[in-house]
Parts: sequence; C-alpha cells; structure tokens
Amino acid sequence: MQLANKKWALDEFMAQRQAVLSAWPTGEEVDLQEGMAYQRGIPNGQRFVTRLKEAKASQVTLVQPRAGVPLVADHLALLKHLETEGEADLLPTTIDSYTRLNRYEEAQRGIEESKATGKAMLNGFPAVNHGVKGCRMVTSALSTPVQVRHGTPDARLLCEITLAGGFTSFEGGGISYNIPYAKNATLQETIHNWQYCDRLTGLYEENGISINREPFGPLTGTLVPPCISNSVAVIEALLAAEQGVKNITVGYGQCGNLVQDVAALKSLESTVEAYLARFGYDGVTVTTVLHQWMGGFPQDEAKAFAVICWGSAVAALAKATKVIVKSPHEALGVPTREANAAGLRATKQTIMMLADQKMADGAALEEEIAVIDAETRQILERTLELGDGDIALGTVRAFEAGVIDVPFAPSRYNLGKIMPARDNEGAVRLLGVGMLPLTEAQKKFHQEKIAQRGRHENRGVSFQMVIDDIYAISKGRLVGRPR
Amino acid sequence: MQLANKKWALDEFMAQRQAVLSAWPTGEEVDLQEGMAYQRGIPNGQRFVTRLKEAKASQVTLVQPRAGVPLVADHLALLKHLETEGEADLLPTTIDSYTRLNRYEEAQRGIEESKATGKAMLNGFPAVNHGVKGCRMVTSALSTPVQVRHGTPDARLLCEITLAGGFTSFEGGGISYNIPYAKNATLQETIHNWQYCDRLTGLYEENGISINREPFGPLTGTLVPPCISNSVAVIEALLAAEQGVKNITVGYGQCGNLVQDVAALKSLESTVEAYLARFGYDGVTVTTVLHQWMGGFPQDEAKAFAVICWGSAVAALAKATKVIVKSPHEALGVPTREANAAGLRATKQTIMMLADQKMADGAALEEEIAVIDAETRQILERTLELGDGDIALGTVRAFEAGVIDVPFAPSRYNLGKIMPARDNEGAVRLLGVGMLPLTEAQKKFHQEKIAQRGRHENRGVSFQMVIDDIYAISKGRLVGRPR
Amino acid sequence: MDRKTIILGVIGADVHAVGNQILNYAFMDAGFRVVNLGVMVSQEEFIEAAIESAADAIVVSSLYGHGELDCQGFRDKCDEAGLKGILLYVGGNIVVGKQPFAQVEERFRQMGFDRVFGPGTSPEEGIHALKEDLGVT
Amino acid sequence: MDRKTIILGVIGADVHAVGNQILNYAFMDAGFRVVNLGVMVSQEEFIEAAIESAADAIVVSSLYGHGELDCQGFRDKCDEAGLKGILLYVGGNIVVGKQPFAQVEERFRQMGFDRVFGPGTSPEEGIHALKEDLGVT
Ligand code: B12
Ligand code: B12
Repeated sequence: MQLANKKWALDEFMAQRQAVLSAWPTGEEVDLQEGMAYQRGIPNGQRFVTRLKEAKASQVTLVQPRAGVPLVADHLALLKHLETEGEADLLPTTIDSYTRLNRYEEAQRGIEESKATGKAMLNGFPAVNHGVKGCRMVTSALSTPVQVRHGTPDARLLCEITLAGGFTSFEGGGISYNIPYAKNATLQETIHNWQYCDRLTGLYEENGISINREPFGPLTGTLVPPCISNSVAVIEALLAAEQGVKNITVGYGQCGNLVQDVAALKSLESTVEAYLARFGYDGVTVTTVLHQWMGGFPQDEAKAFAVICWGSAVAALAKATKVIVKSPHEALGVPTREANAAGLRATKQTIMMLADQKMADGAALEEEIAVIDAETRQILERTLELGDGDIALGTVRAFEAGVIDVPFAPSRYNLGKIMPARDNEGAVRLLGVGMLPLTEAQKKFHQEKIAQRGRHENRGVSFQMVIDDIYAISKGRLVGRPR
Repeated sequence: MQLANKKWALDEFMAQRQAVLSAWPTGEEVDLQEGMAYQRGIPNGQRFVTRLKEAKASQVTLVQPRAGVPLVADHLALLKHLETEGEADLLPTTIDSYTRLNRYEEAQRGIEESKATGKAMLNGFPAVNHGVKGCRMVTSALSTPVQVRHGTPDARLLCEITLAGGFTSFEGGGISYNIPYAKNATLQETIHNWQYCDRLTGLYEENGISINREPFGPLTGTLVPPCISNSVAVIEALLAAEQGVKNITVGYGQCGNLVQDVAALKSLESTVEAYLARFGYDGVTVTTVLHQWMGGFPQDEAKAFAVICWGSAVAALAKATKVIVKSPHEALGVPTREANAAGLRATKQTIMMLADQKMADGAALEEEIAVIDAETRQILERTLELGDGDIALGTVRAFEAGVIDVPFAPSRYNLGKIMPARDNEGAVRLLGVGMLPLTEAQKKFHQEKIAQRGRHENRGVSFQMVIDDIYAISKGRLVGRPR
Repeated sequence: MDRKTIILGVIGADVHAVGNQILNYAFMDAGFRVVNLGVMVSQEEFIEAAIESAADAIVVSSLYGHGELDCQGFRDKCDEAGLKGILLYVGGNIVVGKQPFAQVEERFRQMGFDRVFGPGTSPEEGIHALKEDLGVT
Repeated sequence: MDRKTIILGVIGADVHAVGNQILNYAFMDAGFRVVNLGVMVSQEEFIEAAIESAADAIVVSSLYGHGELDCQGFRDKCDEAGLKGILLYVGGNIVVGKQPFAQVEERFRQMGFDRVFGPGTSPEEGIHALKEDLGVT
C-alpha cells in the first residue's frame, strides 16, 4: 500500500469493509443501506450540520460538553441532563480509552464491572460494544445532535457503528488521533485508516446525508504553538475533503493569550479555506471550534470556573462556531453530571454576554495573524514538497523530519525536538524550534520574544521555564514566573 | 451656610466636631491626637495607600471583596477567611444599612437580635456602635489593609470612629453616597457633610498619615452611562482634593461591553487627572477601581461565576488598580464566607491569567474614549458654569437642572429624566437624554445607536427595551433582546 | 371592571429602587391602580396610604436584608388601624443571606403575611397571585 | 552515594505524556537512576524492566481513569516474577471521577501498593517519599 491523498475507489473501500466489520460481533449489525435509511429519518434540526451552518450564519457560538459513561441508560440520562440542565447546544458521546485502542474485550470487562459495582469503571461510552442498537437508543432519544468524540487511531469500526447508529458528527483524524493518542501507531497506518472513515462519511454525503467531521485541534493540549495545530488541521481538512467530506469543523485549543488565540482561530479558518480552494475542493463548509484550556487545570472549583469562563470569552470574541467546554472537576476526574452542567452554564452565560461583541481589529491582532499565517504556510509548503505534491505522503515524511513536531506527544513517530514556552505576554512561542522549516527571521522572532521574557524575569532561558509554564494555569496564572 | 468648594478653616471643622461626636456614646472614644498616634503605629505594608501605589506602579490589579456581619468576632473571622481562603489583596468592612442612615438604635437592636438568635440580623458591620475599640479589634488583627465601605449620606461620625479605629481607606462621597442611597437628603447637606469627612482625612494627611478615599463609582449600578458616573467621580475627586486628600481611587461599575468598559476606565483616569491639574491640586495619587457587574445577577451559581469572571477579565485588560468582587450568591443574599471566598478566587485566577496582557489599542477603543471624554467634559463644564466656577455649588444646580442625572436613583433630588438602554453591541447609550447638556451631534449618536438596535430587533424603541436590559444579565445575556 | 388598588413600596431603610419601578410599571400595565410609595417606606406610611386610598392590598418589597426586622408587627399595626384582613404580600431578598425558602416563608406567614415571595420572583407571578386573591379575572 | 533505580511509566492504555516527562526530569534531578518506560506500559513491561535493571521501586502513573482496572493483580505478578517486596507506588488521577481520596487510597493499598498519591501531587512529594522509603539521605 502506497499512501496518497487520493479518493478511494468504491471497491477498494468495500474490500476492506468485511475485515473491519468482523473485528467485533456488533459489526454484523451494520448494513450500509439500512444505516443510510435510518440517517435519512433524522430530522434536519437534529443534525450537526444544520446547527453548525445556522450558527456560522448568525455568528453565534454553540456550546458543547464532553461526556461519556459506560452503560447505555446512564449515558442517555447524562446527556439528557446536559441538554436540559446544561443548556448544551450540541451533545457529545465520549468514547472510553479501551475502545479507542480497539481493546473491545477490556471494554466489555469494564461494562461488566460497572454493572457489578454500580460505579463507572470506564472513562467513556464503549460504543462498539453497545453496537448500532445501543447507539440508536441514545441518539434517537435526544432532540440535540450528538457527535462521537474519542481519540482512536483506528476508528473504522467505531465510525461504521456510530454513523449507522445515528450520530451526525465524527471527531478525529489520522494525525490528530494518532500523535497525541498513541505510542506505536505509524502515520501511514492511521492516515490510511482515517481515509476509510472519511470515505465512509463521503459515501453518506454522496447519498444525501451530510455528516460533520472534526479534526482534533488541540493535539496534546499543552503549549502547542498555533502554527503546528493549524498545519495539522489544514492537512486533515484536505484529506477529508478528498474522500468526499463536505462539512468540516477545524479546531484550536486555547493557549491563553487573547490576541494570539483570536489570531490563531482567524488564521485557521482562512488558511483552511485557502488550501481547500487551492486544491479544488468546492462546496465544503468550514466551521471552527475553540477548546477551552486543554492543559492542566486548577483543582479549586472557583479557579476552574475562571479558566472555563476565560476560554468562553475567547471563543465568543473570536466568533468560533462552537466551544468545547471543561468542567470545574477537570483537574480531579471525569465530572459528575452536575459539575459538567455547571461548566456548560458558566460557558453559556459568558458566550451570551459576549454574543454581540467581537474582538476589535487592531495592529496587534493583524500582526499576530500574519505571524501564524506565514509560519503555517512555511510548514505546509515544505510538507507538500516532501510529499512531491502529495499531502498524505508529505505528512508522513514531515513528521519523520520534524517539519511538523508536536510538543509532549507520546508517539514515537513524532520527533519531539521543539520546545514551546510562553513569552512575556503569555503567547506560546518556541524556545527550541527543532527542525521546523522556519525562516531565519521567524526563528529570531521567537528567540527574541522568549529572551524578552527572560530579561523581565531576570533569568536565563531554560527548560525550567517550560516546566513553570506547564504548571502555571493550575497554579493560578498564565506565565510561569519564577517563584 | 453657603456651599462652596473651599477648604474648611480648622476652627470651622472643630466647631462641628463636638456635635458630630456626641451623636452616639461611642463618639466619646475618639481623640484626634490619640487616633493619629494609633494610625502612625500601623506598618506601611498594612496601609491601603502603600498597596495601591505598588499596584499602580506594577500594573497589577488587586482583588477586594465586600463583607460585613454584625458582631466583632464573627466579622474578624470572616475577614480572616477572605484573607486566607479568598486570597484577598485588600479587605473591606461593609457597614449595615441602619448605621448608614445614622439609625444607631436600630443597629443596636440588630446587634442584640443577632446575638440572641445566632443569625446575622444586619446586612453589615455596625462600626459606630462597636466604636473605636471594636474597630481596632478588627483592623489590628489582619495583615491586609482594611477599608470602610458603606453608602452613608452623613458619614461624619462613622469616619471619625473608623479612622481612629485603624481603617486606612474610606469609601463614599457627597453625591455618590446620596443619590443612589437616599431619598430625602439634599445635596447641599450631603456634600457639606462629606467635606467634613474629606477635611478629616486631609487633617490626617497633613499629619503624615495617608488615608485613601474612594468615591463610589457605580452609583445605582444599573445601566449608568459612563459619562454620568465619570462626571460624578471627577467632582468628588475635586471636592476631596480641595480638603487636602492626597490619595483618591476613582471607580466605575462594569457595563458589560468590553470596549466601552475599558474606554470608560481609561477616560475616567485621564479626565480626573486633567481636572485635578487644572484646578492646581498637585501631588494627588489617582488610582482606579472596576466594580464587577453591579446590576441584577443570575441566581444560578455557575452563571454568577461567569458574570464575576467576565468582570475580572475587563478589570485586568483595562489595568484597573483594583477590582471589587461579587460572589456566586449575589442574586440571593449576603454571601456566606465560603461563597465570598469562591468569588475572590475566581477573580484572582482570571486576573492572574491576564496579568501580562492588556487591551490592544485600536480605532474602536480610541473612538469610544473620545465619546466618553467629550460627553463628560460637556457635563462638567456646564456644571462649573452653573456654579459660577464653583464645582460644589454647580453640582447642586446641575442635579436640579438634570445636567447630571442618575438613572433609577431613589433620591428626590435627582431629576430622573434620562433613560439608558443598550445598543446593538451592548454598550450603554441614552434612549432618552433628558436634560443632559449634550451637543446635537452627541444626541444623534445615541439615537442612532439605539435605532440601529431597534432595526436589528425589528421593534420600535421603547421602555420595554429598558426593562429587557435590566433583566438581561440575570436571564443569561447582555442585550435584552425580545423573547 | 372595577380596578383594584394596591399600595406598593420598599420597606425600612431600603433604597433599592429598580425593582420597585418595574413592579409599578407591571402592576399598572396589568390593570391595577397603584399607589407607589417608592423606597424607604415605614409601616406607618404604608398603612396611611392604604387607608387614604381604600386599598385592596399592600405589596411590600424588601431587598436589602433587614426585612425581618422591618416587618415585625406589621399585621398588628394594620389591624389596629382598622385594616383588618387586608391582603399583605412581601417579596424580594427579604432576609439576610441565602436561607432555605420554606423556612423564610413560614416565618413571614407567622408574622401575618398572606403571601411570601423569594428572590427574583417575576412581576407576573405577583400579578397572578393578586388577581387570584382579589378575584380579578 | 549509591544511586537508587526507579522504573517509571504510565500504565495501561493511558497516553498522558506530560506528567511522565516531568516526573522523569524531576526524579533524575533528585539523583535517582530512572528507567522511563513512557506511556502505555503494561504490567509485564514494568516488571521486566524492574528485573533487568535491578530496580528499587516501580512508580506507576495513571491519569485517564482506568487505573483501578489496569492495576489489578500487579503485586501478585511482581511476587511471581521474583520481585517480592519491591516498592510499589501509584499516583495521578487513578480512578474515574472525583472520589473521596481516603477510600481510593484504601482500595489501592489493598491491591498491594505501598503508597498512593492523589491528583496533582507534586514531584517533590514523590521524591520525598522515595527517599524516605529507600533510605536515601
Ligand atoms: C492534557 C490532557 C490530555 C491530553 C494528553 C496529551 C498527552 N498525550 O499527554 C489529551 C487531550 C490527549 C487527553 C486525552 C484524554 N484524557 Co486527558 N487530560 C489532560 C489534562 C487536562 C492535563 C494532564 C496534564 O498534562 N497535566 C499536567 C501534568 C504536569 O500533570 P499530571 O498529568 O497530573 O502529572 C503530575 C501529577 O499527577 C503527578 N503524578 C503523576 N503520576 C504520579 C505518580 C506518583 C507516584 C506521584 C508521586 C506523582 C504522580 O506528577 C506529575 C507531574 O507533576 C487532565 C486534567 C488535568 N489534570 O487538568 C486530563 C485528564 C487526565 N484526562 C482525562 C481523560 C478521561 C482523557 C481521555 C480518556 C478522554 C478525553 N478527555 O479525551 C483521553 C485519554 C486518552 C488515553 N488513552 O489516555 C481525565 C481522566 C479522568 C479520571 N481519571 O477520572 C482527566 C483528569 C480530565 C477529566 N477531568 O476528565 N488528555
Ligand atoms: C443594584 C443593587 C444595589 C444598588 C441599588 C441602587 C438603587 N438605589 O436601586 C446599590 C449599589 C446602591 C445597592 C446598595 C446596597 N445593597 Co444592593 N443590590 C443590588 C443588586 C445587585 C440588584 C438589585 C436590582 O436592582 N435588581 C433588579 C430588579 C429588577 O430586581 P429586584 O430588585 O430583585 O426586584 C424584582 C423582584 O425581587 C420582585 N419583587 C421585589 N419585591 C417584590 C414583592 C412582591 C410581593 C413580589 C411578588 C415580587 C417582588 O420584582 C422585582 C421586579 O422584577 C442586588 C443583587 C441582585 N439581585 O442581583 C443587591 C442586593 C439586593 N443588595 C444588597 C445589599 C446588602 C446592599 C447594601 C446594604 C450593601 C451594599 N452591597 O452596598 C446596600 C443597601 C443600601 C440600602 N440602604 O438599601 C444585598 C441584600 C442582601 C440580603 N438580602 O441578604 C443584595 C441581594 C446583594 C447581596 N447578595 O449581597 N444595591
């Protein structure tokens, strides 16, 4: 198999399908025609795509939690709670970590032990084990559209089951669900497997059923420079579009500096649109999502609310199409439904107070957008070059070469040479640029920004800064100043 | 007595003093020399003025709660809790409503009933009844500076007792503690009585003891247009400076639109400084305070946190010297100490995440500053004219004429002709300009802004808009859109 | 329709004027004759106004927390003044702090109030209750 | 000084890599010899590495919530492999959700862990405990 960003022939796709569906007994429940018929029965207002398009048009930011528990009835009750008490505009179904690694037997053990102990023993909803029927029990009982959110390097079976199961959006991508979520999976493998998911989504699309796809923007959630996450988003958008996906939500994890965050989101949207246009993918609707702070949270709930609300404010000021919400329990564990709903309500209040306001343009914002635009293009152009024009192939080679490099990633296929740190205003910059294909001027810009902080803090630039920055928000501030 | 903004002769002040001190038995405890000696013993680090100057220099926003309960021991325990668990930078002592109206007998009843029932039966700390000794028991036991916060039209005795009692800051003013806090008190009377407080503060100052004074910025806390509250702040700063006050914190109650709020605070600071300079008051240190949303709060605590955090963000972005904090119990009643501390921690987290960021300059901000600057000057110049150059006299006449007019004020000496409403971005504008001395262009600006909202909402401009705006934040948004 | 008359005001040393202005507007809008005494109203002033205008109900607001002290003996004073059985409502943030509403309601009922409304009650609820109790359709 | 050897890793299907990298740095900085297995480490891998490097302690992290499932039988496996009495720590967000820590600690102690650390424990606390338990001064 030679990886290429090329639409799969239908029979190539179908040839794989049998193996995919037979990986676990519930695979048998999937029948493509019947699944499509079922999806056609879902009213428009309950589809992800409809809500996102409306929101984009009216410039309102929608609010979406993360949530998943092991048993169907509990999961449904949880989502209903978030719908009514949390005022969620969009709902999730967060998948447990065994399912994410295709360890369905362990997931089964988790289900059994959860039943036996009456405690949730899995950190999410094992959708494959519950099968198409279990999924439909959930999606059909809600008036809010539901998305699958996970972190699965090989999500083919999960995608088959959940799309047939009535979910109208599917998160993930061959890079964003590999590098931060796996250790040993090659990019060849995961990009290939995600082409399957995109092809499946495209197939639904060709049959008149619009399913939303969402690359996972925040990656490791920890000091990821915007040029890195935006590059990955562009690539995954291109990969999805090639397979026929028409509705893509690109994401970004809040870094904490207002100007940088708004700039990153603006740059993200325009860069994705520009590359889609350049490669001739017409008729793709691009929306955006901001993830509230994805790194370590403060344990104190009042302080956690502050982190949540600041993320909400950024989402609203940047006019993101939706925002993914944290809970005041974030630092401690999977939230109770009450804590989850509280995070949602705090977010909703912030969003609505800012609904009619936006970040004012200005020189600082323009400059920051220009910085991110330029760096992202540098990375993407070098990636295309490495792939001899093919973005899929280029991506594999770019990661090998460290042309794309995600900080703190567990994957052995990520070079791990760059080192991010905050500048004196809290924007995420590069203390070490690793092998990123930046110009000398760009490298100097980062160096100077961090040196400036060093001078202000009266200390040399070092790894201690990075450590301080990693802890900073959980300890009550943005920039990890020396104690 | 002819009111004038003129420094009181010492014997004029002393002549009044006896009557003031004899209004309640605890007045006898006050001895000016002894009080000054006591104040001199307070270490610098525990003085308000020191902390404010440091904060101003380092551009950090300090965090301060409201808090007061009837009994000394409970009050001290409450403040200690807010110091340790709330991480407060500055502490308050909020005075109960009977004391504010000099009803010391009723306050005494409240103290007795609180002791008897074990429940707080007063909404604050009755400092006059507790006397100099009671006050010192509080202020001496804390390492954080403490301010008197109240709403007292005639605060002469309260000021005498609390300054001798070791408080290093005193809130209020002859306008800001009359118009929103009284029904029948004339401005002649209250401005005169506050000249007493300022003269007393000035006397301490002349003796080397720097006490901070803070006009109450938010007035009625409900849709007050910045030009009104800023005009009042300028006037009270001038009145205080004339009596010898050297350290003034001018305040502003958050309206909710980011650009307007930052602009208002910037305009406030520079306008106050400009007028102080114009009238030759040198060596006055001006600092600023932003009050988190002062109108009706949402009952839900998660939503209340959102309102609190958004206010904190505005304070930090505007680089206010301090921020006055609400609690998640705001809509329900005087907060428990835990709720109060939670509000503080949420505020602290937000402030610290934004400590190194500021609102970027830009055209929108500049324009808004220019609007507020110009309107405020219009009002102040007309006020000076009305007073034949005397700002004290002018103020009395300006309120009579509606040249200064505070919305929703209980005072019968306030004309009550203006009607504020939000524009389409949530900035507070004037639906009815009443008798404000604005130019035709300025009036048109407001009209047009509100008409724009009307068009957007597809409804005529009416009082219903105002009602909708009053409820808006408590119902989850900023602009009161039609339901 | 015979219009019912209501005395409206904020009791005690309380200056919270915003809710009062809205209640005034809403009650008039709902067809009542409203005598609005504004803020800082004493029990005596309420009673005087009720006698003078032959009122059908007295609607007391208290926001600032001293409601429990300010309302003590109100019903007795009404009785003494010859307003026996007059409809007496109270609403707002009527006690200090966040307290279980059922207990608060009970205490004010004991004091002789016919209806007790908690924080943030909408004017509509008040109007609905008044119409019911005064037999307005 | 004879340097103590520690096996470090994140158990199960858990990919949380940040805390692991910091612990690695901090333990080395504190003078330990650290064999860092990174994330997604099975019980078998921990044990193999401990045998291979004659380790003094195994420090298990679990962040993602499946800690309770992943750690079952770990002590027995150690015993079987000849690592009787090896120091066994676990820390992180080791159960699903916010649970009373005393109960969680008890459950993991029952499973044979010598020390159990709750969410957000600082590396310093871990180092302090290791030094105490391994007699390092
Ligand atoms: C960043 C993050 C991610 C990133 C991780 C990127 C990466 N590959 O590293 C991403 C986004 C990929 C991610 C994914 C998931 N995550 Co996550 N994640 C976090 C988050 C926000 C921060 C973790 C972190 O980096 N902290 C900073 C480091 C420095 O701190 P630390 O990890 O706690 O480690 C320190 C201490 O715990 C201690 N320590 C750790 N081990 C030990 C051991 C000993 C002996 C001692 C003494 C000390 C010690 O020392 C470390 C250094 O200081 C936490 C919540 C939080 N803490 O705020 C959730 C959290 C850990 N994640 C959680 C979950 C559920 C998941 C997912 C299943 C679902 C999801 N949300 O997508 C997946 C799991 C994937 C998988 N298979 O593991 C949950 C776990 C829930 C629970 N236990 O009940 C948490 C708590 C969030 C929550 N409240 O729901 N996550
Ligand atoms: C704005 C405000 C102020 C302004 C008032 C300006 C003015 N003159 O009007 C200022 C800043 C001056 C102020 C001062 C004080 N305030 Co104040 N204030 C508020 C605030 C934030 C909003 C009030 C408001 O206007 N709401 C909007 C209107 C529309 O709603 P409303 O007043 O609740 O009225 C509605 C309903 O309650 C209902 N209703 C009212 N009465 C009745 C009666 C019946 C029968 C029915 C059916 C319905 C009903 O209908 C009204 C219309 O919808 C509230 C907290 C909150 N609610 O968020 C605190 C609050 C009322 N204030 C409080 C306090 C303690 C004070 C002060 C003592 C101290 C201080 N914080 O400075 C002083 C008191 C001065 C005095 N002597 O009265 C406390 C009361 C505490 C308690 N009860 O336990 C509150 C609850 C804040 C708090 N949590 O501490 N305040």
